[in-house]
Amino acid sequence: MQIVKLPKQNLDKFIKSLSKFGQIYAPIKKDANTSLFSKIEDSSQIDLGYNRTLLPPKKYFLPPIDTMFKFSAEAGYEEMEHDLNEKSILLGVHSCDIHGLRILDLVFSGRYVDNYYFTGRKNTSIIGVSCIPDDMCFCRSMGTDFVENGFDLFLSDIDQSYLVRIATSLGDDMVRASQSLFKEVGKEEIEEHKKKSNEMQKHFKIDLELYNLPEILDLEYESKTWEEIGEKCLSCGSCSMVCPTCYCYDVFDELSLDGKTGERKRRWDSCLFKDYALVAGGTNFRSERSARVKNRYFHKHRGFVAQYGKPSCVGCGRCIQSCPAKINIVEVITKIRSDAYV
Amino acid sequence: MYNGNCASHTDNIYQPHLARIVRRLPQIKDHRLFQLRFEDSEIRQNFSYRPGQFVELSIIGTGEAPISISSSPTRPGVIELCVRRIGRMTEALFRLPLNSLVGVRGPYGNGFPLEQMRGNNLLIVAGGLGMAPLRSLLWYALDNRSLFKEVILMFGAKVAEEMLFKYELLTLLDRTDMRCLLTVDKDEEGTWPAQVGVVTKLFDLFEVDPKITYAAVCGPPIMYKFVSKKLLEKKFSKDRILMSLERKMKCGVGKCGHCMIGYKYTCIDGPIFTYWDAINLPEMI
Amino acid sequence: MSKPKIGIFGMTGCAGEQIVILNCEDELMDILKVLDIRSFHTAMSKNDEKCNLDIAFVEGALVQPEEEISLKEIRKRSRLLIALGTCAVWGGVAAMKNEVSRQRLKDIVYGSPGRIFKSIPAQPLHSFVKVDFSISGCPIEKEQFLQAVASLVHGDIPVLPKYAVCTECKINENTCLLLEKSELCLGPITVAGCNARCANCGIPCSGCRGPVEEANIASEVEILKEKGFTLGDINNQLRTFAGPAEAIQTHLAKR
Amino acid sequence: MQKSVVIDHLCRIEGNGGINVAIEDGRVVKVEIDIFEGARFLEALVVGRLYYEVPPILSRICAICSAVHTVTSLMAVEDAFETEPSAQTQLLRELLVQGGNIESHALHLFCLALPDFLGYSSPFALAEDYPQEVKIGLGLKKLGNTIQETVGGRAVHPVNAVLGGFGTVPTKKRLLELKQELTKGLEEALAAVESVARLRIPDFSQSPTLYAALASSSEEYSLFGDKVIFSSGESRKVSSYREICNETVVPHSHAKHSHFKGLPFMVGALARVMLNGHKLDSETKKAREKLGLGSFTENILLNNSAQAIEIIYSIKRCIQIIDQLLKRGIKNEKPVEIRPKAGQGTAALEAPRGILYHSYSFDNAGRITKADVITPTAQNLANMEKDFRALAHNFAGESKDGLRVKIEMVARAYDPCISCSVH
Ligand SMILES: Cc1cc2nc3c(=O)[nH]c(=O)nc-3n(C[C@H](O)[C@H](O)[C@H](O)COP(=O)(O)OP(=O)(O)OC[C@H]3O[C@@H](n4cnc5c(N)ncnc54)[C@H](O)[C@@H]3O)c2cc1C
Ligand code: SF4
Ligand code: SF4
Ligand code: SF4
Repeated sequence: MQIVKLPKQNLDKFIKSLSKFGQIYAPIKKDANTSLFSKIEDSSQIDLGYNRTLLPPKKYFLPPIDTMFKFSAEAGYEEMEHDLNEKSILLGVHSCDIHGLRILDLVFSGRYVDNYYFTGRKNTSIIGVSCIPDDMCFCRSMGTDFVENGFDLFLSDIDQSYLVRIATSLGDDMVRASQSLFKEVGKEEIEEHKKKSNEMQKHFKIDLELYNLPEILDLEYESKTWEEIGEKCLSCGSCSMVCPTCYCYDVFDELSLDGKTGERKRRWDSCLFKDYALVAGGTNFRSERSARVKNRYFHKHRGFVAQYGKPSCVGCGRCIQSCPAKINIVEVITKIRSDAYV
Repeated sequence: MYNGNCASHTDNIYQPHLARIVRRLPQIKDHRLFQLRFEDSEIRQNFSYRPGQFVELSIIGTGEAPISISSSPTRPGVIELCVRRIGRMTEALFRLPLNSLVGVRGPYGNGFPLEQMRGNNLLIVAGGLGMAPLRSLLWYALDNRSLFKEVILMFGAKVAEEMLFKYELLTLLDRTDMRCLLTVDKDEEGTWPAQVGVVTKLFDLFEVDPKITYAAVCGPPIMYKFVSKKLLEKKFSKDRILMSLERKMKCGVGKCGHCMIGYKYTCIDGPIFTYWDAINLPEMI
Repeated sequence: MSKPKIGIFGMTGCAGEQIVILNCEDELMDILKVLDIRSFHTAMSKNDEKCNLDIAFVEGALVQPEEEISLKEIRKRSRLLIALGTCAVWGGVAAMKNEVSRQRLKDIVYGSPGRIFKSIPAQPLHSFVKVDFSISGCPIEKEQFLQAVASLVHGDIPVLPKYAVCTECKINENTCLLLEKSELCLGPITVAGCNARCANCGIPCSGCRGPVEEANIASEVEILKEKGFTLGDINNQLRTFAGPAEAIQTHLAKR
Repeated sequence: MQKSVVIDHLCRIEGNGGINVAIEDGRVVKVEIDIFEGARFLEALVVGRLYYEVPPILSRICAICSAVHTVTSLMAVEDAFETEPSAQTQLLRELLVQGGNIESHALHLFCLALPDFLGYSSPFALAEDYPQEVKIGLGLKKLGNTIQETVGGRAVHPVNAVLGGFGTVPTKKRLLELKQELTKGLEEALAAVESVARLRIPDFSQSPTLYAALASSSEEYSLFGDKVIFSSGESRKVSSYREICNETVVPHSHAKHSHFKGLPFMVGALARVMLNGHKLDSETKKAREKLGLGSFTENILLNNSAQAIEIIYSIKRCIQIIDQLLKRGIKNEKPVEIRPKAGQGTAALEAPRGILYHSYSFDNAGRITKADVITPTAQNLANMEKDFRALAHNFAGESKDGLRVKIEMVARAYDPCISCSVH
């Protein structure tokens, strides 16, 4: 991989130069407690030192509500027009979120390819940025604290500059387009980068032990712990909304007043919702809240592993931060693990 | 930028194709058989499926839901769906007049593993609406009679008025190349031409070699329990018991998450599962 | 297909739902194209009080015995009865002190006895008649009403989201008032559909749409107590809009 | 000979009420507005609640004028705790209230009263023959709602207006857009005045009327004010609202009646134009002349014309407020802090239908111990009965149906809001 250096004083110029490559989306601070990815009109809004955004980048590829078709009684379902050439740049994505997107890629590809997801995905370049974990991050445990591909450029903060890894030819074009802003990387910078990477380790406050986890989840399928969590859970869905790898959606037809035309839409759903597994006639395959909570963990750390060989959790800590009931994935899994080995 | 190797712009997997309701055949109360014909001749000709697969059926303006294909691929040109009126979409379907347009996409799901099943005996055990997907298999087997050894159908209803496809199935009683066991729990008028009594009793009426037999089971959730018990008693191995399962579905193509059981999607890994899968996955039956 | 015959009726409330219907300024003419409005006292003087209706939209809670009679009459002549607004669905603000005797309340407000009128604790429609569908909200959201009308015209029972306000709040990327600001937010147990109006403004959800199905009141109360709210104040907030709701009654009945 | 006119359920007004009039040998023996709207006892329900819980609950008194209920309630609480919100907050609150005024007047004038004058039974029937008029009316109504949405966060029962300020202040961009819409709306409103001026407004309800309205110290027409002035020349401070209204419980109605010094009085758009009309700007004054309100009148049916005048006034005032806000530079301020203490607070505002009073007492912890709300419709009821009496007397010989139509028209002219009157 090619590596160059971007002195921080050149960052703004570089970002401005990027607009040639597409509309920029990047983290901004909404208020003291909240950062979000947002369309950038003015590069001074961008805050690359952010902690975690409230919603992950999935919102751009699997929007909370998305129109799939227009329909009418006569013409049936007509696909919405998509601008296949509209290019975007998602700037300032953390390593865990890049992993999150790659997990969604798995889900939306395969035998059936979801074009709604991939149209945006293929037209968006990703520029990653390094970060400092806080007390809710456990990406190290999930092996997502570093990322080797899935981005075009990746900026690693080494105090005065960013070390820029160039992963794709598009990334290379971006750098070349403002060559003068970049410097060659010397030995010290490499050393500095290694030092920083090592320092990052010190910040982690929590760890999720993955060893043997799928098996433990099987063993503890009937654990009382699930019921305890079920008592606390509000089925509010916050955890699923903010999760970079939760992808469930609901589909519905929205009619116009004429009762004949309208739009077919999909919107984020959550397996924590009461009606998630409810079928016509009233059978609910997961009517108990405890069964639904369990399903979320089971799917991420057991089901997904069986299906794709890795868990669908990237340790971003969002669900920990946003659960009103303070249900904490690391604590839950740790508890389940201890249930298995009493 | 995404640089994986997923195929670039194939067709929209969610695109429903217009089909016309060309026949509506009332069955028992709240059940109807709908014959659909795709409007587009190319789709009509290319639409191939295997028994046990389903389609996503859209009522324009109401919504979409999965429905098993009830007809057999051996009889192309139209597809038949047997639908029970139970909720929004199905209500709307029952309201539609003949010749209305609906949306259909599919076929989806694995369907029955015909390649494996060939050359074996076929035991079809159906309960209620479970006959819908199994009817496809039944006619497939009867139309390709040489592909299977013995063909046995077991189907029960409370009373004659509640038996789906009654007239069609009664004609099979006379066939010599299969056994058609149709039972009703009660026959007060004494006019029922076939068996009377609970379905489980039918198991005593025949002997098959479980080693060369596949059982295909579909019915209401409670049925799986007792039928599988019977079959295990008859020494069926767990992977020769095939069951069609049902879960909530929104997409039919393994994306929306709803039909996930453990780590299998009912829509793409199923809906046909072996009994082994079923007991091995939590929540399955 | 002929236009469905409908009636819009009010029991006791602030008339918010009728006002929201009239607030569909851009859609009003389209509504008239698809609905045959036979009764709508707030807007029309020639009302057909007898005809059979396909749909009756009823807002307001019942606070006097006469209303039970008229509600039952409406039920009798309507194929579908749709409760509009939190008062009709859950009892609304009028039901927030149903445990206090009506006479006491009357004394406080009217002092010396005025017209002798009967008053009953405020109740939602479903306490008296079968309700086919409910659209809650204080007041209802225009979009939900229009969506519902479109579905009904098509012949379908409408579907509205059943999840909690938090879901919408998260989608709007609001800073969580409960977690980050320790405010008394009922978002986790309140049914969505308002697009988290309050939280979007930085105001905690007051629960004006009523509880979600299977509302986990106990957990919500625990969370709020931990934030320093007293049980009394939490209970007050819980009963402000949906006091008669079963989940809330069950919670209040505990000890 | 006995003749009685019974209107079971008065239509095209908000809420549930009827009218009974009986005439015996040409003599009016009974005039009663029978308000059978259910009582929710809201003033009793809030007792014991914390101060900040009160405004959103009492907003539910009425949907049409929820904005003005909210703002009056906020002001009464702040009065009790001697809290002064920022100038920006006060401007935004007024914007909200003016939006409510536009919405309510447009609804009443074009949808509920206009059908009367043109001989239709509903705005829907009217729309078939007069689509343009109804469209303009709906457009103005929407404008009022847009203002309320923008400032209050919701068109009915605003969520964004809280004690001490606003949850979120509208952006400059949004205000500029709003101003554009208002400018467009002003043109339409001025055009609408022409059509209202062409209406033949009958005059069959003349009876001596005492008008009351809020008066502010400013030189401009306003919906705010700290004293109440009467057409008799008298005035009282808002804080003596009990003396002004003298509320009494009457046997035939769930709503109380008001009398000032033993006389019924009228509040509302007509009262305001009569008492404060001289403060209107010259363009609005022209509209006033056109609509025949340049001089003193006791024809209550002209209340609708007064509403048309006020729509113009309110739109112009909104534009003015937005300009002021923009000139000052809109600041993202948080609500000022409230320090509860024991005490009493009262506030009054001109709601679309007239003066609205909210008055509360609090204990040390900021829990409300007593709440008193007097709504304009409640104040007007006695005056309405007086007008019906005069009408019945003057037209005692007319057929029942003729009488009924006239009575209904007068009732509707008041734009009564029955939910408000009972609450
Ligand atoms: C593989 C498969 C095959 C099926 N085959 C048939 C058949 O041949 N005939 C038949 O009558 N029914 C069949 N069903 C059941 C049928 O899908 C439901 O009865 C139907 O979805 C009810 O839709 P509704 O809109 O009327 O009900 P509602 O209760 O209004 O359901 C709303 C939505 O929820 C989902 N949903 C509800 N119930 C089910 C369910 N049981 N399974 C999956 N999704 C559901 C659908 O997306 C549906 O549109 C099958 C289900 C599956 C999974
Ligand atoms: S499960 Fe929680 S920690 Fe894991 S990826 Fe999702 S939101 Fe992040
Ligand atoms: S965020 Fe917490 S309370 Fe809400 S659904 Fe998720 S686990 Fe349950
Ligand atoms: S602010 Fe309220 S509604 Fe929003 S997420 Fe937090 S608890 Fe839920």
